[in-house]
Amino acid sequence: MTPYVLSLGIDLGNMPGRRDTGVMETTAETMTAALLPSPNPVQLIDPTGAEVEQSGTRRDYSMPSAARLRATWHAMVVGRRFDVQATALTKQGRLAVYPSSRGQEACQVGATLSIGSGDWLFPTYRESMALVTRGIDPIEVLSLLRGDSHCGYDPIATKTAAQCTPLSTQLVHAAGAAYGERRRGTDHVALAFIGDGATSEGDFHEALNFAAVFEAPVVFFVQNNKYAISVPLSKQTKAPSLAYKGIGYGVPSEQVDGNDPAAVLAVMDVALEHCRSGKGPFLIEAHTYRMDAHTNADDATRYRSSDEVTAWLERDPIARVEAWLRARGELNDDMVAAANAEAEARAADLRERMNLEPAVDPMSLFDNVFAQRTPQLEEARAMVRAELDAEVGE
Amino acid sequence: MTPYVLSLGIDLGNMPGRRDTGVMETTAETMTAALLPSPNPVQLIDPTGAEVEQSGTRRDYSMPSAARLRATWHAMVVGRRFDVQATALTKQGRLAVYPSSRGQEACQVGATLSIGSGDWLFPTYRESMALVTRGIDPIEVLSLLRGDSHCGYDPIATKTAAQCTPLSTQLVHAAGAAYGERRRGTDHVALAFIGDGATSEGDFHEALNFAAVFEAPVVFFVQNNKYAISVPLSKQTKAPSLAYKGIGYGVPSEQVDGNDPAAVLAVMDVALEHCRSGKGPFLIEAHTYRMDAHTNADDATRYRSSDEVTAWLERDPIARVEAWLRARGELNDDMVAAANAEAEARAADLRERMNLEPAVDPMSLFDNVFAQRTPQLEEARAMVRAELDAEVGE
Amino acid sequence: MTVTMGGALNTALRDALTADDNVMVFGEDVGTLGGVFRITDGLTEKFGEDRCFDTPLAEAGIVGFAIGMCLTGFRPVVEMQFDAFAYPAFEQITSHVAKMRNRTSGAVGLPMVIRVPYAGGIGGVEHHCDSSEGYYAHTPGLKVVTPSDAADAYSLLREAIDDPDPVIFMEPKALYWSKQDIELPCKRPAFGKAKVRRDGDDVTIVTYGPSVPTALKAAEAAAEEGWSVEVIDLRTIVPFDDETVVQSVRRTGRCVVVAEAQGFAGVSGEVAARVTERCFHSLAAPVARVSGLPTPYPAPMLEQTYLPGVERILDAISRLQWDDQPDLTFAGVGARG
Amino acid sequence: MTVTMGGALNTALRDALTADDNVMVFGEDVGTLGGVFRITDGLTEKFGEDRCFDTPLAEAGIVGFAIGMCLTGFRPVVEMQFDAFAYPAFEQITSHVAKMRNRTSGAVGLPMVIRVPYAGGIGGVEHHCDSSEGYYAHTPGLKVVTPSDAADAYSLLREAIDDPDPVIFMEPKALYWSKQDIELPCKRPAFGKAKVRRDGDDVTIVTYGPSVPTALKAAEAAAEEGWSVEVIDLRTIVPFDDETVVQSVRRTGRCVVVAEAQGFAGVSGEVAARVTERCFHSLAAPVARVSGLPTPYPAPMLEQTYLPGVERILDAISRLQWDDQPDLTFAGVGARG
Ligand SMILES: Cc1ncc(C[n+]2csc(CCOP(=O)(O)OP(=O)(O)O)c2C)c(N)n1
Ligand SMILES: Cc1ncc(C[n+]2csc(CCOP(=O)(O)OP(=O)(O)O)c2C)c(N)n1
Ligand SMILES: [Mg+2]
Ligand SMILES: [Mg+2]
Repeated sequence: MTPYVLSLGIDLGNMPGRRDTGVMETTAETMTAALLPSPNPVQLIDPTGAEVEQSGTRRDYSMPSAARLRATWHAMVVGRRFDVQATALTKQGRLAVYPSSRGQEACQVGATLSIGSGDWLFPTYRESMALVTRGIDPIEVLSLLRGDSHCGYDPIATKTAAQCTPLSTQLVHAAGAAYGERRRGTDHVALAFIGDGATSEGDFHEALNFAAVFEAPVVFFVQNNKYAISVPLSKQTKAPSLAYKGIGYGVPSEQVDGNDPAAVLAVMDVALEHCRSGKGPFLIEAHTYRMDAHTNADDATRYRSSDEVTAWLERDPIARVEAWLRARGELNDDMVAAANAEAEARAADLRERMNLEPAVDPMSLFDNVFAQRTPQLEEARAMVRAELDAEVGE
Repeated sequence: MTPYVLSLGIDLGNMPGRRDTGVMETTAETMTAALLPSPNPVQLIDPTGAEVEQSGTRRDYSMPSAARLRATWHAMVVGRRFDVQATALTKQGRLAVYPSSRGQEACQVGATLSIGSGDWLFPTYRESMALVTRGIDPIEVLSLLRGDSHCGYDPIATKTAAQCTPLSTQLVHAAGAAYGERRRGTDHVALAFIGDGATSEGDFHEALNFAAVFEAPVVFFVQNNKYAISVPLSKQTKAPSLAYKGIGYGVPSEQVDGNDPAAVLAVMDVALEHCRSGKGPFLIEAHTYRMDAHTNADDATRYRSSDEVTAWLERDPIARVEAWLRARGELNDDMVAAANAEAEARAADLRERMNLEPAVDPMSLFDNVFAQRTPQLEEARAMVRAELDAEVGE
Repeated sequence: MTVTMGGALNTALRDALTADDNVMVFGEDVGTLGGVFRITDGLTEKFGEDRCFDTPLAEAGIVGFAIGMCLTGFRPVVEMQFDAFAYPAFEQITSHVAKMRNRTSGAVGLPMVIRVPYAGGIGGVEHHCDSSEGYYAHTPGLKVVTPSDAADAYSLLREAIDDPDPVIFMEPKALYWSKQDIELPCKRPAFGKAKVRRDGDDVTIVTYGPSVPTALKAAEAAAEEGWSVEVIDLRTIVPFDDETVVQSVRRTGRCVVVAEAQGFAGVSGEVAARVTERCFHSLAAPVARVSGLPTPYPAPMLEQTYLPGVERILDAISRLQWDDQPDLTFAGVGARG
Repeated sequence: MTVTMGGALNTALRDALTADDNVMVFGEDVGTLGGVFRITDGLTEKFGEDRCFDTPLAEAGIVGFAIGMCLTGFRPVVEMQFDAFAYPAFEQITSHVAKMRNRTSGAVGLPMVIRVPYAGGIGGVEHHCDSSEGYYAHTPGLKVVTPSDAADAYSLLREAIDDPDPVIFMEPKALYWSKQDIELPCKRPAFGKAKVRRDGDDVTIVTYGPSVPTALKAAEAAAEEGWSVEVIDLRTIVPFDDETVVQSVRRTGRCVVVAEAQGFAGVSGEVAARVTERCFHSLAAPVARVSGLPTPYPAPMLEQTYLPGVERILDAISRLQWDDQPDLTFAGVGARG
């Protein structure tokens, strides 16, 4: 590993010419350069669509190809339309609840498109858009939030864990799965999403430490959208920024403009390269903003001003790539119209399919508690069976 | 607070002349200078007793007065003798178990002597020596380990929490108590001890974050004695050193030679000054070594070499201050003899008192579950009462 | 005055904050937002950020911090946002909150309240509907309280805050919006006193929290079938009111325990066991249990099947060997799980 | 061959590591040291650091990491160093380990074992002696297993590791050094089968884990007083063997449940409730419970008073209404707590 871990070693002898504190001494520069994030968030395209000259970042980040940016733009357009559709479905009572990720498209789409189908994804409840981007059927993505099952897709087949509600618990799973991949000899990584608020949970700490100690290839991707429900980041932490948490685990870290898709892709590339080359985990903090309330059930006007929200409209992740692509002749009105049409068609398809009542079998309650039902489950099952039969009989 | 927290703020407008990432930008230098530890452990007196010229530390540390060092030396002599006596008592079956802190005298004594009686102390099972230094009757200190009660002293009267076994849980209590003091308007702080291994627990993370967010005056004092039972630090973390965890919470941190009593006092002074002036918590990592096994029940030869232990003998915290004091005419043979005699007398007194069987009343089982016994407790109590009466009757 | 349970809890917190400067309310989103269920609505506005405040998102931190504050004389009232989100604090609760007075031989009491919105019936997604009272009730050193109407909510919460010991205050979230006509402040019987919510002669239903309204509905329906059902609301699980329960069952001779939590090794088993120990010779049939199923709490669309409902309670009553049936067989009624 | 329970567990781990490359053993101090109870002694030496290794000191981390490894086909066997030190992992255990198969509609099984040395009787200081089986038994989705001799320890641990579902493997630490003459490998009845450890006609004692030897001693002593006592060792709490227990109690007509854990709302209440539900008309007296006291586990010098011992069991037997006593009163026997 890199030289900074040396300072942990127990020095058994006295080396001539230096102080003896029982600790192998090293220089601050080596450590901080390897681990600390850039002092300011990495940004490649600014809100107006202009390219940003790079200086002062701790690593080199390069502009993704126009083709890749276009593909990302396309997925963001589709993703946002999906998100808006899902919010609408809550109003029609077709979804129990929906946590929107509008405004976070660069993170959800950019990070997800950066990994391959052999890699693992560990989403939270907010990552519906990421899951759609990953190619999971939207109707399966929304199962949890519609209320017909806890998870609508197969996590093994999709290499995508069930959307996780207990905050930050999924990060430890990601560490374990990534370590499992390493032990299997693959170069697959795990991409684990987490929100700003959830970084306060103990499991965040334990996950970063386990991943670091076992050199598990995990990209910990913090979507710092500035709020944990109503609690602003300033009440969550006094850290210079969340990316400064990495050094405490010996995990290299970066902060990125989470509304700049180009920067997200570029930083993801560096992180993935780090992970795949066997160097352990990487921590990314993406500065972004949750444009909608926490969920449709939340009333965001209670804790933030509309001015604040409006200001973030100007940092829209889709608009800036669109501007960049157009300026370079990589996008035109026809292509935009086509993308919008596709997004619209997909939304319509989802709407239609969500209008059908899902089939949920009460008897399925007793399946999958264990691989085989215990006598106690059989007993309860028989009771419910009898109840249902009686109902039919009535 | 210090300027580094500014980067958390949500920037509502565009400031002219700088990039817009939605984050207030700042410089790396400001932050790292305020929060990171010195690149190498602070040391004022080296193992031979020579004074160390200071350079490269992030803050200024000054040599404590000779009088203070002599008092510290004295307490360390008494403390070590107590510790050796306690270990001996396990062999005589007078203690159920004893976790020695031999070798960690500079930490246990130095940190404890630095705080006042109005300040709080949060010890673990290993802090017996610290508690004796604090002035708690050794027999009360050993209650937990003798097995007559869970805690032999009054935590409120002594402002010393019960010795804590569930690792790192006490740090959160320290944050709460320190915040309580702040709310009461006092300048009392909390000194919370923790081991290297326990920094891996989630509660460590939550405690540092709570203390930072609520500006609670806690000195988190990590005794990095290189092992968590058998697990060496290299398997515990990949951090450059444990003090690098502070910046992730916005908590200024320092690492210190934990076998140098002068350095421990000097760093404690800076930490206490920081806390008392309302700036929130401070994290200290003291590099030291556990000379004995984890407890008397442990067999350290299973996981470490005697060479390693021997090397640390040369870094003895008592010997080096003694040398420093003698070289300056601040200590002579008579004073050493007197200190040893006092330590011996105290050990003899402890030995004698520990030879008496403690009185433990079985009926006390039912007291202090609640302030008042519930009917269920009364019922159980009546049963045990009847059993005891029957025994007497037999 | 018509008061919801949520409103009564809010008023109780207000009155407690007014009555004692040492009371502090904190937790996730309890400040500016007023809590996701609005139980702390307006408290920060009225009492200031010093008395009611948001914390970082970490439940062990919240509970541990409250413990520390008790050392300096405060009386913290903390909120866990949902039942399953109190589990990160489990070590702090079992190893410290429950044991502190005992392990310090009485020197350190922890006059704190941990409020836990619990149980289901509101169409919540997974991890938002656990009935976790059994974990706490099984832990010596914790008082476990759960109101089923607005008056009890007010009175028990005030008592919990005044209590010198830690109280796990379980709030049935499905009842937050339930209404009652009462005047506040009000004082109801103290901890350890169950309440007979309906008088009856043939069967005693012992229940608590979210299941009380269901049990009352079942009693109503049973009346139409000729059974006179007494309904006892425990109000506090710890301490437990043996006396009220035993007096009733000795008289009726039959008992059904109704609880939403899964049955195995929890509170409903305890009640069945206690009742039997104390009323054996008065019982005409074994105590029946109607509880949640021995499965994780299901997705919203299946919760009606999961929850112990009126039909299932009536069915249990009907099986109480009214005409000398033999022992129940394995496939029969009884605790599932 | 004379084998201690600790030795049998060690052999089971060895044999499992040999039989299946996907088995991995990890936890605090389980590698070089071989565990604080030496249950993993020599495994790292024999199988290498890849198969048996030390982790950072964080129990939620250990359990969560194991969950993740299951996703890639491994079968982790993790050690929690002591009962109370599994509590930091409580959220991972209840919200994920117990629920994963269910919440993924069967797609993700977690073939993992969480080994928990538990209960007291060894003079341990606070937090080292909790009987925590009730928390797990109350959580749907967890199998809860607890051997009481070396042969069962071996056989049940092998079965736990082979099981497709998560198993909480509770090891009575007071029995680690108990000896038995057996040949290993050995195969004992599968999960869900209790064992009659001693035949008897007058009373059935239902017990498990650390209390089995005590119950057998009590049965021996009772024989001298003329009572013929049957002793049933549950072996697995979940799944529960109703059949063996019910058959015995229907025959003997009397039952005492013995468990070291505090009685309130735990496993002993469940057993009493189940037995009564199923054997009501065969019972000559209410099922009695002899359990730990309703207090935190005490300091070592008081543990003999705390623990359910032979005398307390005999006393409970003597109160089983051998000559038609009236109902037990509040001050009488029964579950304390
Ligand atoms: C352990 C736990 N505690 C509390 C909650 C309730 N809760 C759900 S989302 C949320 C806020 C999370 O904020 P953040 O991590 O910033 O993610 P975001 O919702 O902004 O994406 C809270 C408190 C939970 N799900 N899990
Ligand atoms: C939550 C928890 N997990 C495990 C243990 C068991 N245990 C007691 S001491 C110890 C090692 C602690 O190491 P460290 O923090 O370095 O402190 P030291 O003993 O070296 O002073 C362990 C694992 C515990 N007490 N609490
Ligand atoms: Mg957020
Ligand atoms: Mg250590």
